[in-house]
Amino acid sequence: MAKTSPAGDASTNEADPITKAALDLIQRELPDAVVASESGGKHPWIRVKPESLRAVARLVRDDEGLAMDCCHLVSGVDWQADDELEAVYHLCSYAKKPDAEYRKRTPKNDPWLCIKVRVPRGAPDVPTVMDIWTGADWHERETFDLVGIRFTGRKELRRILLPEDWPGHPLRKDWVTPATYHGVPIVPPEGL
Amino acid sequence: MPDDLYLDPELQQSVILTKVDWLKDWGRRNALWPMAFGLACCAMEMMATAATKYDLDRFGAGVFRASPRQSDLMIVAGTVTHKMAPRVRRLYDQMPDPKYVIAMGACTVGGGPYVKYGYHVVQGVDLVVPVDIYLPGCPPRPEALIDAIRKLQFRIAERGGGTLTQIDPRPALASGVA
Amino acid sequence: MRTYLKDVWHGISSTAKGMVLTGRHFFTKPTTIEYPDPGEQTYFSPYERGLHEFEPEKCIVCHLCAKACPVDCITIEDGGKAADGSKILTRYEIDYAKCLFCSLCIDPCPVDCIHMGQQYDLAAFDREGGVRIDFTKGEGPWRTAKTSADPDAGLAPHLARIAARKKKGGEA
Amino acid sequence: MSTNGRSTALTPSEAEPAHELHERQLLVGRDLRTEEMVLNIGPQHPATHGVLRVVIKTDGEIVRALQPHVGNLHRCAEKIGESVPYYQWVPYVDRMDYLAAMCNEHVACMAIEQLGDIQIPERAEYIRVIVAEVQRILSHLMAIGVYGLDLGAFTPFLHQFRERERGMDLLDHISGGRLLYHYVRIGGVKRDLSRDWLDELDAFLAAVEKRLPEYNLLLMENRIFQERTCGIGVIDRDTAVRWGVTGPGLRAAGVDWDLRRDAPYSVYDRFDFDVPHGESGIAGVLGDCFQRHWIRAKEVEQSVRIVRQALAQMPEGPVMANLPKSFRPAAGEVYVRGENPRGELACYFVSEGKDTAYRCRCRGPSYSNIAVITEVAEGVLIADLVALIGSMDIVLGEVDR
Repeated sequence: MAKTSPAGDASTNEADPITKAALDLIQRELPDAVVASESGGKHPWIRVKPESLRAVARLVRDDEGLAMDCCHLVSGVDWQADDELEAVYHLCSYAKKPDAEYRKRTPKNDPWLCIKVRVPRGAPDVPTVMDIWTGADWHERETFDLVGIRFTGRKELRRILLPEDWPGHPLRKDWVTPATYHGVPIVPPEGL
Repeated sequence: MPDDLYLDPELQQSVILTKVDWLKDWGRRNALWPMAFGLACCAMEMMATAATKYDLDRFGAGVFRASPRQSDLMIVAGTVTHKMAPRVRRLYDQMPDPKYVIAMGACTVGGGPYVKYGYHVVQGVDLVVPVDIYLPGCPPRPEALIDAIRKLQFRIAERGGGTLTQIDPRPALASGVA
Repeated sequence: MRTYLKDVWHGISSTAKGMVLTGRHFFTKPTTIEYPDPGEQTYFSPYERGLHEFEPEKCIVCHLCAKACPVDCITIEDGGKAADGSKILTRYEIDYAKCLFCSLCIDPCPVDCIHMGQQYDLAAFDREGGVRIDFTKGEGPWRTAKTSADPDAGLAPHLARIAARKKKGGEA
Repeated sequence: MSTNGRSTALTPSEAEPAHELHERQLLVGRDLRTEEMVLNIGPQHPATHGVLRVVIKTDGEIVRALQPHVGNLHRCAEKIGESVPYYQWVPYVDRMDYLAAMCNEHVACMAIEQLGDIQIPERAEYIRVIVAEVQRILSHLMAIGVYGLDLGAFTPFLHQFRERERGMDLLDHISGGRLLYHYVRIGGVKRDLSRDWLDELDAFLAAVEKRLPEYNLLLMENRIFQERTCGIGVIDRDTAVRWGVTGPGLRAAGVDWDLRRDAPYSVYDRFDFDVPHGESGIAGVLGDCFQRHWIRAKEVEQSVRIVRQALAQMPEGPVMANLPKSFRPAAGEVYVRGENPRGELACYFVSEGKDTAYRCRCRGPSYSNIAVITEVAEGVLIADLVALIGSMDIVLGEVDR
């Protein structure tokens, strides 16, 4: 019987073949790049060192078997308790189509690869991958805008969604909403 | 109040000018030209109102103009954000008098669903421009928009003189956005 | 030259075909509904999410609807306890400048005293008087027929429409 | 029209001493360079489909560089997702891509269910597919009609609204809202479909099938439309993949990829349907505006097919799973993507075991789809830029979220 929901098989803790292949590849080519990883479950991921991010990115893009040719999403997570910021890259491949076998075997059903990078909150510098996947450009700008991760080595890192003079990065957990912006109240005035 | 500048109040009350005023109001209320100014979800309902099933042209308000200089009704359809607010104000300023504003949808009436956590949403478009008609709903049905336009037409007819109702601005308006 | 003439002919003929298609609509029934006319009613869903309907006598002041609201647009106040121990409702106000008509407040109500109604013409000249509605005071459209309490009540015109369409032989 | 042109070359160029040069030489030396001009289009301009602001550098009629400015509709959906409980966030998902509210809800609820290990009833899955495909039909009808409007054809816009209104009435009937539905809930759908509704759905599908050739006659077979779209705004395969373009834009570039078929979620693996992708057999070239439009028209046909099959296969049963009173998914992460009318919507949730998400991130497909025009628009005419932006069929609510 086909799965009624992707969550259906989440209990089987078999390793995701794509994450496993990527992990093997990275450990073979760049032995000290991987910090931590999880290859099974609902959301397998690989955490690499910030300084080796670009090398890892090139590796998974240019590898024949993985061919991660698209950076689907870049997100930023503020781990306030650890005093760290995390950049999360979800990559996918349009060149390699998953076969039916893949879908049967894996719990997550969808052939993407997740790479994470953690940087300290005080110096949130992550090297850019914009020249590796052009599509990461706007996602990096948005992550800078809302979470405040600074992507280094790219052309212009400007706010994209919020106005240029917006105070702070709203998706940081310690961000306090200012009362007004240019005279217009942000928090609802009393009696509204 | 451009009329008051040129016309003596006593003169305005004379019979002929009343008739002229009536004619002027009649023209104004039956030929409201809205500005094609869609911001968000409500714009889709505004388009639906202008389209086949509801046909806003029946009320003389279906001529959507792309330029603020040719329109006298601004239907603010959708969320006004802090980034957009100065532009809304500028577009309003570019419209010729007399001009009317309908705040369509909960977001423009008072921040709507984004009032609590939406840090980037202006809590009501009346902080930016004076509003004649408030139309809550998320989004309001096309019938509701037609209803709002009819209420505006009644108001124009009832007020006479054809000038924009002077609306008390909310505090932030005084400090000015644009 | 030959290609040019061919292009011109193609342009004229394809436009003419479209014109014929549009022209055919001169002879079909109009799609437009004459909305404010009482004779032509628009279609409303039996579950229409319009202005709320509230039955103050049923309400037990449990605040569950206010908690379910994502934007806190419901304000409930009670004026102490009645003789039988139940709370007296003094104010039940919904701020339609915030309400997103998501109907999340309907689901948790234990006594089914709040429903979504079919009133939609909420346009008002000022925000304070028109947009905020205290359901415990006055007589308003929210006290009319309990349309949403009976889900099939609004279905009749819809069924009539389907029947009429079927009689005509399919497509409207 | 808030076009506000001004010259960029404010400082005079190094003027050569004219008297030293022969008159003819003077002309040659200047190379007849026309002055570049910076032109601002939007955010109010109707051809930008909402509040997109585009700043272009033009050389006469030709666009030399382009920079879209987004964020005029940033409504903080992610912040709200981290502030309110999961079930209260679902209505906000509707408002991201307001032309495809059902599809948004479907993907978002799927992500939340996967996070909380909720198994939903089979009938609910079928209902979700049906409403999502009806929504796809409506969204594509709107895209087809509005694209005609962009290119100066008003008639298709009015024609498609006839079918669109019927479809909106359909979804209105089950959900109570015309545009934003809040019908798909966590754990299933709000209410079951009635027999009469299914009859009405049949009539609607028949109407769409009957009318679709008419729209194609009005637009795609029209010579003027072809002249305006064929070969314009070509996004080739490499560019599309590099920029993360998804949906009709990706398929028009020749990539045979559809999440519903290649990584099926929900019950899409039980239906038989084709994925239209760019071909050389039809008018236009691979990845141009015409093919993107053509793919939308084709996808409407396929959606009708899917809905028919889903109706035939739909089992009886409950439509809502039994949910715990307070929904607190275990700590963990989830990344779910689904095929929306405009491309791949993805939701990334990080949970820490509370009833609100620790991090809630959404990838609106239009965000990447509009980013690509910075590269593609170089060298097109200004009039074609309108055709290009229109063919991407962006929704700004989703770009800015």
